[in-house]
Amino acid sequence: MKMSLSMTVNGVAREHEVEPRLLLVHYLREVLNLTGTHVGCDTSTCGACTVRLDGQAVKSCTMFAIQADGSEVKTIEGFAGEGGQLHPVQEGFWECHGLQCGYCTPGMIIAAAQLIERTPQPTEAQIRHGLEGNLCRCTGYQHIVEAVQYAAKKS
Amino acid sequence: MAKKFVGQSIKRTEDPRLIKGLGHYVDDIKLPETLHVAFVRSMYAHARVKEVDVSEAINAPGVVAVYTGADASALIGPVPCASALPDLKVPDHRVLATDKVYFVGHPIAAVVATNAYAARDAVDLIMVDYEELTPVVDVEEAAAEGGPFIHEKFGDNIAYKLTAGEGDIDAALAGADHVIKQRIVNQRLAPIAMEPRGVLARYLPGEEELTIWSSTQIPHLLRTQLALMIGMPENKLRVITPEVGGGFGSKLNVYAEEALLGWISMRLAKPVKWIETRRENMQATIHGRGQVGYLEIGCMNDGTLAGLRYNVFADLGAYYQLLTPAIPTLTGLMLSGCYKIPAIQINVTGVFTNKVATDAYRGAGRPEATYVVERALDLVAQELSMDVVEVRRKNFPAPEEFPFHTATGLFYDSGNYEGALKKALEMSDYAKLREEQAKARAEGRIVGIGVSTYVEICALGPSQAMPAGGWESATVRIEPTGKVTIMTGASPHGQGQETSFAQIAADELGVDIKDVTVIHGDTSIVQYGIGTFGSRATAVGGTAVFIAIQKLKEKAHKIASHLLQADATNVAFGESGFSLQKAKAAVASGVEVPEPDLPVGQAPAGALPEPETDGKHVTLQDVALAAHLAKDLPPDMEPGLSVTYFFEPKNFTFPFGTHIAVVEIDRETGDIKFQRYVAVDDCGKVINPMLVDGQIQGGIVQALGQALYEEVVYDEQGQLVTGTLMDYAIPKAAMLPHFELARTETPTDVNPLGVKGVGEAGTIGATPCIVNAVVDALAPFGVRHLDMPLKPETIWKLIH
Amino acid sequence: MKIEGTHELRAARERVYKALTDPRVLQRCIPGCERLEKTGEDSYAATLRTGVGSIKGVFNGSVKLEEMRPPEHYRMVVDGKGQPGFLKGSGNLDLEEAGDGAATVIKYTGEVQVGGTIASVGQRMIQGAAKMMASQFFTALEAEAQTVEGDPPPTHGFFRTALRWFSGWLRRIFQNRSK
Amino acid sequence: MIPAQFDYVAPATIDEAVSLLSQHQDEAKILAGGHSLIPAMKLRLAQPQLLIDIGRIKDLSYINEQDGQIRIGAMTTHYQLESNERLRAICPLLPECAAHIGDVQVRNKGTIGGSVAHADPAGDWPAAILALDAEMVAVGQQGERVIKAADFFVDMLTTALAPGEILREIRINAQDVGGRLGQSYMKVAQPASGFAVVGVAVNLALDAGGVCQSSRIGITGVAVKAYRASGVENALKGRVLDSQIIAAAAEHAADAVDANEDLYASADYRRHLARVYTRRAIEAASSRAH
Repeated sequence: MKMSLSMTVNGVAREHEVEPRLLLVHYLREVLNLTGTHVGCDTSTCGACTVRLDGQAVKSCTMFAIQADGSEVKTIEGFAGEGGQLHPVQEGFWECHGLQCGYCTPGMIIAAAQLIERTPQPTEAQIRHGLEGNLCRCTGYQHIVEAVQYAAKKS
Repeated sequence: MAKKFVGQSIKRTEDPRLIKGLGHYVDDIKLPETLHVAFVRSMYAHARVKEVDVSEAINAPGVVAVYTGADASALIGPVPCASALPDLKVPDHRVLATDKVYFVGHPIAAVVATNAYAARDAVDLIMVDYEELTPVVDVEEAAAEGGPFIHEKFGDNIAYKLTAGEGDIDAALAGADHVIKQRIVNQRLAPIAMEPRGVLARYLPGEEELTIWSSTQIPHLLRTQLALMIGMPENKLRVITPEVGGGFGSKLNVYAEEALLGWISMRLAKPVKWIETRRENMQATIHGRGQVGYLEIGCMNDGTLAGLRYNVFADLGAYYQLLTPAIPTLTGLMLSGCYKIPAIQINVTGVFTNKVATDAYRGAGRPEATYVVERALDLVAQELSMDVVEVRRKNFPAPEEFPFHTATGLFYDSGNYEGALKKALEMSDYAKLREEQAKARAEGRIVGIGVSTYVEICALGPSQAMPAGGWESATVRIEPTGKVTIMTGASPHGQGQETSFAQIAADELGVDIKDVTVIHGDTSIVQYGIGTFGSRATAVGGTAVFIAIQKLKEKAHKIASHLLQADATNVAFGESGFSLQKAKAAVASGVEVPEPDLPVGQAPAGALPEPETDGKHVTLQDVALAAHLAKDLPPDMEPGLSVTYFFEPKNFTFPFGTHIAVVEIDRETGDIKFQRYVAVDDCGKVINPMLVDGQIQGGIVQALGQALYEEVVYDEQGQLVTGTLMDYAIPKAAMLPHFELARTETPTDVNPLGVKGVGEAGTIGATPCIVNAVVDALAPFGVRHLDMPLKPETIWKLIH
Repeated sequence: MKIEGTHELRAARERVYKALTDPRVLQRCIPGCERLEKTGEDSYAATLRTGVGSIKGVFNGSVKLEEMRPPEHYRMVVDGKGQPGFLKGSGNLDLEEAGDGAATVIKYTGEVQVGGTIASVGQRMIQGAAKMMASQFFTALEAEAQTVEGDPPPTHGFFRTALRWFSGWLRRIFQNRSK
Repeated sequence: MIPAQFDYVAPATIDEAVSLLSQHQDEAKILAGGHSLIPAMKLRLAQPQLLIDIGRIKDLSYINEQDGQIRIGAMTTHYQLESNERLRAICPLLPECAAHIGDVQVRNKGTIGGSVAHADPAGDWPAAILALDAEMVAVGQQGERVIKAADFFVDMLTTALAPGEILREIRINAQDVGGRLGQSYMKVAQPASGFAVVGVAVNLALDAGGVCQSSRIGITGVAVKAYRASGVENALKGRVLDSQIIAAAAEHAADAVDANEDLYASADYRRHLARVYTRRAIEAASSRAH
C-alpha cells in the first residue's frame, strides 16, 4: 500500500508515493538523494540523522516519512544561507576544527543551531548538555563546544 | 624558505563539503540498478548449522538471489590473516558459515533484493535449523584443558603461545626487594566508528572490471587481498575509498562482506550494496582489547624497577581478522613503558572464544601495555609509600640515553620524559593538588590524582616489523597549469591529510595551499600504498610526500636552470619560483649572463600557454608547463613533472607525554567527577596544531570511555548483551571535562619532518591516568586496583 | 539469568499440582501459549505468542515437564525460537501446603536465557519481563486451581490477568507494610 | 534497520481513532511521538499490522487550565512541557521532568501521552505522574473514563488502558494547599540510553511553619513499574523537614520493592540510589518550598 506524500524540503515542494513504513531519513536519502543526512545507529541514539522538521531538530530515523506529510523539512544541504553563505554554526565547525570524519557533523550542526536559537549565549555546560542527542567518536567534543561558542558569538 | 603553513592551525580543506552535507560516504554513492544485500546472522554463539532453508525467501517479492555458505564459501578464498607467528593455528575463516556458527552475528546467508527493504524482509523468511553447542565464552576457562573446543581439529582453544622479552626475569624478580602481583583486565571494546561499514560493488562484464567502494582504511591492501579471495586479477580490481566516517582500526581490515559483495556483483553483473547496521557493527565488526593478564613487577626499596613479567590471555574470538593474533605482540613490545626495566617477559596465550575477532582498535595492543605498566608504577609507589611522580622519575631514561634500548628489544628514537612531566606538573600545580587532596580528605571528601607518563610506538613502521609493508607512498605532480597534485597511499578517515599534506607541499613548493589537491583512496588513481593506522600517516606518508617533493624540486631545478640558461648552482628556489643568483653567476662565469631569448607573450586562445621567463626568474608554474610541453628541456630529461616516492622508515617513532587527572568521587553513589584533566603530549614536530589537539582530545575521550563506560559484554551463553548504543555507552559531551592541553616538542631523526605521530596518543596515555586517579582517590579504603570500566556501583561497594 | 520467587495460591496443593501438570491448563496459563501439543511423555510442542507491551514475538518450541514428584515438585523446561531470537527457561517448582491445606506456596527458582535480538537490545527489561511472565503464570494458575473440576475454565484475558496480578501485588505490599 | 510492513491511517478525530483501534485491537498500535514504538519496530520486536497515527488529530496538543486542573493533551511534546513558562510557575515538576527525558531531538518529537501509555519501567514521566497524582483520561468506545495515577501503571510496559482505549488527556489538580509547594525531579541516567536508573519526583506541600502537610513521591527506573514511595511520604507527613527527618524518611524509598537488575546496576545498588536520590530530591523540593 503506497500513500501519497508531499512536503517541502529545503524550500522545494516534493511529492511522492511512498510505503508508509519508509523512514523519513530513507525518504530524504534514497528518494530525494539528499545524502548529507546520515544513519549512525538503529536506536535513535546517535543523532547523525538529525534534520529540522517544522523548525525543530528531530531524528529522521525515528519517524516515518508519511508523518512529515505537509511539513517543512530542512536538511544540512539547505542549511547555508542565500548564495551559499555558511550558517554561523557551519562556520564555527570549520573555524574550530569541530569535525574530523564528518559523519556526525550534519546532525551535530543542526542540533547546535537549535541550541543557539533556544539559548543564545550558552555556557559550556549548556552546550555539552544540549548536544546529548548527538554522538561523535572522533573529536572528543571539545572543538565542537568551541565551534558552538564561536557560532553563538557570531549569531 | 619561510614556513607559511607548516606549524600553523590551518582550517581544513576537507571541511566545506562535510559541513554542507556534500561529502560522499559509501552509502551516498548511487548507481543505477543497484541491488541491496542483507545478511542472516547467527543468533547463537556456537551451533551446528543443520539446514538453511531459503525456499521461501527466494520467492519473496524483490528478491533476486540468496547465497549460503554452501553456495559461496568454496568459491571465495578464506578471510585473510596477515599475522605470521610460530606455530599459529589458523582456522579456516570462510565468508559465510558452512557447517558451524562460531559467534553471534556470524553471517550465514546473504539475501540480494531490488531494495534494502525487500532484502531485510526476506531475511526473516530464511529458516536456519541449528543444533546448539556449548559456547566457550570466558577466556581463561577457554584456555584450560578439556572441552568444549571451538575448532575441534585443534584439540584445544589455544591459538598460540608466545614468550618474548630480554633479561633474566626469574633472577630479576628473585633479586627484587618487592614483587607485586596483580590481575589486570583490559576489557573488550567496540570501536564504533560513527559510519558503520559499507560496501558497494560493481562488476562491468564487458570491461571485466570490478570496482569496490568500501569504507576502509587500507584501499590497496584490501584490493590485493580481495583479488586473492575472489580470484580476480588485481589490475582489474579497483578499490575506491570515498569519505570514511571514522575507523579507529576497525576498518584496517579485510572483511567477509567486502569479498562477498564483489563476488555477488560478478555473478549478477549488477551493482550491489550492503550498509552495515549498528547492530551488525556491534556483532560482526572487530572488537578491541580483550586481555586478561597477570602482572608481576619487581622493584628495589628505593623505587628502582627490577623486572616485569606479564602473563596474558588474549581473547581472540573465534576467527582471525587481518591482525588478530598480532595485537598482543604489540602489547609485549611496549611493556617497558618509558622506564628502565632491566628484565621483561611477556607470555601470551592467544585463546579462541565464541565471539567476534578482536583486532586493532585505536592503540592496538599498546594501550593494553601502557595500562599495565602505568598501573604497575602506581602499585610500586603504593607499596613503597612513594609519590607516584617520584617513582616514575626514578626510572626514566635521561634524554642523553637515547636511542634508548628496552628489554623488549626496541630502540626508542628520542625522548625527554622529564620535560613533559615537568610541564604537566607545572600546569596542574601538582604540589598544590596534593595539598588540596590532603585537605579534602580531611573533610571526608574522596579526591584522587592520577598520573600517567606514557610512551607509544608509532609511525608503523619498518617493513621488517610489519605484516604487509611498513612504508608509505606519495606522488607529487605539478600539472601543466601549475596546480599541485599529491597522491598519498595513506588513505585517511578523518585525520585531515588533505590539509596537512597540502601544508607540507605548499611550504616546500612555495605555492598557495589552495593550489594543492591531495588525492587518496582510489587504487586506480593512486600508486600502491599501505594506509592510515598506527599513527603513521604523517610520519611515514607525510614524509613520502616531503621526499617526493624534494626529488621533484631537483628536477624542476634542472629545468629551470635550463630555461634560465644558467648553471644549476646559480639558480635558487624561492617563494616565487626559480631565480638566477646574479652575484653567484658573476663569480662563476666572470661575465654578465646574457638575457635568454625565449618566447614571450599570450598563447592563442584554446591552446596551452607557453612558459614565460624574463631570463632572471622562472615560476614553478612555468617550469611545470615547460616540463609538459617538452619542447625545450635539458638533453635526456624525461618530460613531465611528477615524482613518486616510497618511503621506508628505518625505525618506529616513540611519542610520549604526561597526563594528570583529578577526580572527586561521590561518597554516596560512587559517581566520578573530573575536576581537572591536563595532558602534555610530545609527538615531535607538529604540522597543524589544531589537528593535533583534535587527535589528542578524541583519543583521550576514547580512553575515558574505556576507563569509565565501555565494555562489550557477552553473557555466559555467548549472547552479545551490549548490542546497541542504548546498552554500550560511548562518551557524550556532557560526561567529559574540559581538557587542558600542552605540548613539548622533541623531534625524531627517523624522518626528515621530525614528526612522530599522534593518532593514538590520547587513547594510550589517558586510560591509566584516569584509573590511577580513581584508585588514588580510593586508596584510603585500601584499594590497590580496580578493573575497568569503573562503574559507580563498583566504587560504591568499595566505599561501603 | 536467574529468577526466583514465591507465590501463594489460594487452592489446595493436590489441586494445584494437578493443574500444573494438565496440558490444557498449562496452555491457558503460560502467557501467550497458543498451542500445546503432546509429543511424548510429559513433553509438548508449543507455540507462544508472547511479549510485554508492544514488544511481541512468536516462538515455536517445546515444553517439557521433568522430575515429577507429585504433589510437591516438578521442573518445567520451555524452549522457543522465533524471529526476534530464542528464549529458554527452566524452573524448579516446589509446592508446600499452607493455610491448613487451603492454600499452596509455590517456590520457584529458574534460569532464563534469551538470545538474538531480544538479548542484544532488551537487556534492561529481560529480568522484569521474566518476572512478569512468572507472575502471570501463577496468577492464572491460581484461578485455574480454584475452579471446581468440570466447570468451564476461567478466562485469562491479558488485562484481567494483569489486574488480578496487580491486586495481588498490592495486597502483598500492604501485608509487608503491616508486618 | 527497517520495520516490517504495516498499514497506516491518520484519523482526523479521536473517535475515529478509537473505532479503528477497537476494530483492530491487538493488531493495531497507536503512533504518538513514536520514540518508543518506532525503534522497537525497526528492530522488528514490534510488528503491528496497523499504525494509527494520532498526530493528525486536532487539539491533542495543549496545556491549559480548567476547573482547577492543568490539562495536558496527550500529543503535547516533552519540549512543549519543558519550555512552558506558566508550568514553571504553577507546576515546575512537569518542565523539570520533561527536561530530563532523552535528548533535545527526542523531546521535540516525543509526547507525554505516548510516553505515559508506553509505561517504560525507566521512563521519566511515570514518576512525575505519580507524584502529581495525575488523572489519565482514556477514551474508548464506551466513552471517556478517568484513571487515577495510582491505578494506571500496572506492570512493565503495561497500563490500565483497556485494549481499544486511547489516552487523550492528562489532568493535574492544581494545588489547593494554602502553604508552600516544593517540587523536584532528580535522576541517575544510564550513560548509554539516558533512561532512568533511578528517577525520583517529589511534590511537597508545607505549611507556613514548614511542616509537611502532604507529600507525594514517585520513583521510576527501580522496579518493573514506577511506584509511590508511601513509606517516605508517611515519614514526612506532619514533620518539619530538616535534613535528619528527610534522610530518615528517604531510607524508605525502596521498601518492599523488587528492584530491577541490569548491566549497569544491581538491585541493591538501585535501591540504594533510590534512597539517596529520594533524599536529594526531597531536599531540593523542600528548599524550593522555603
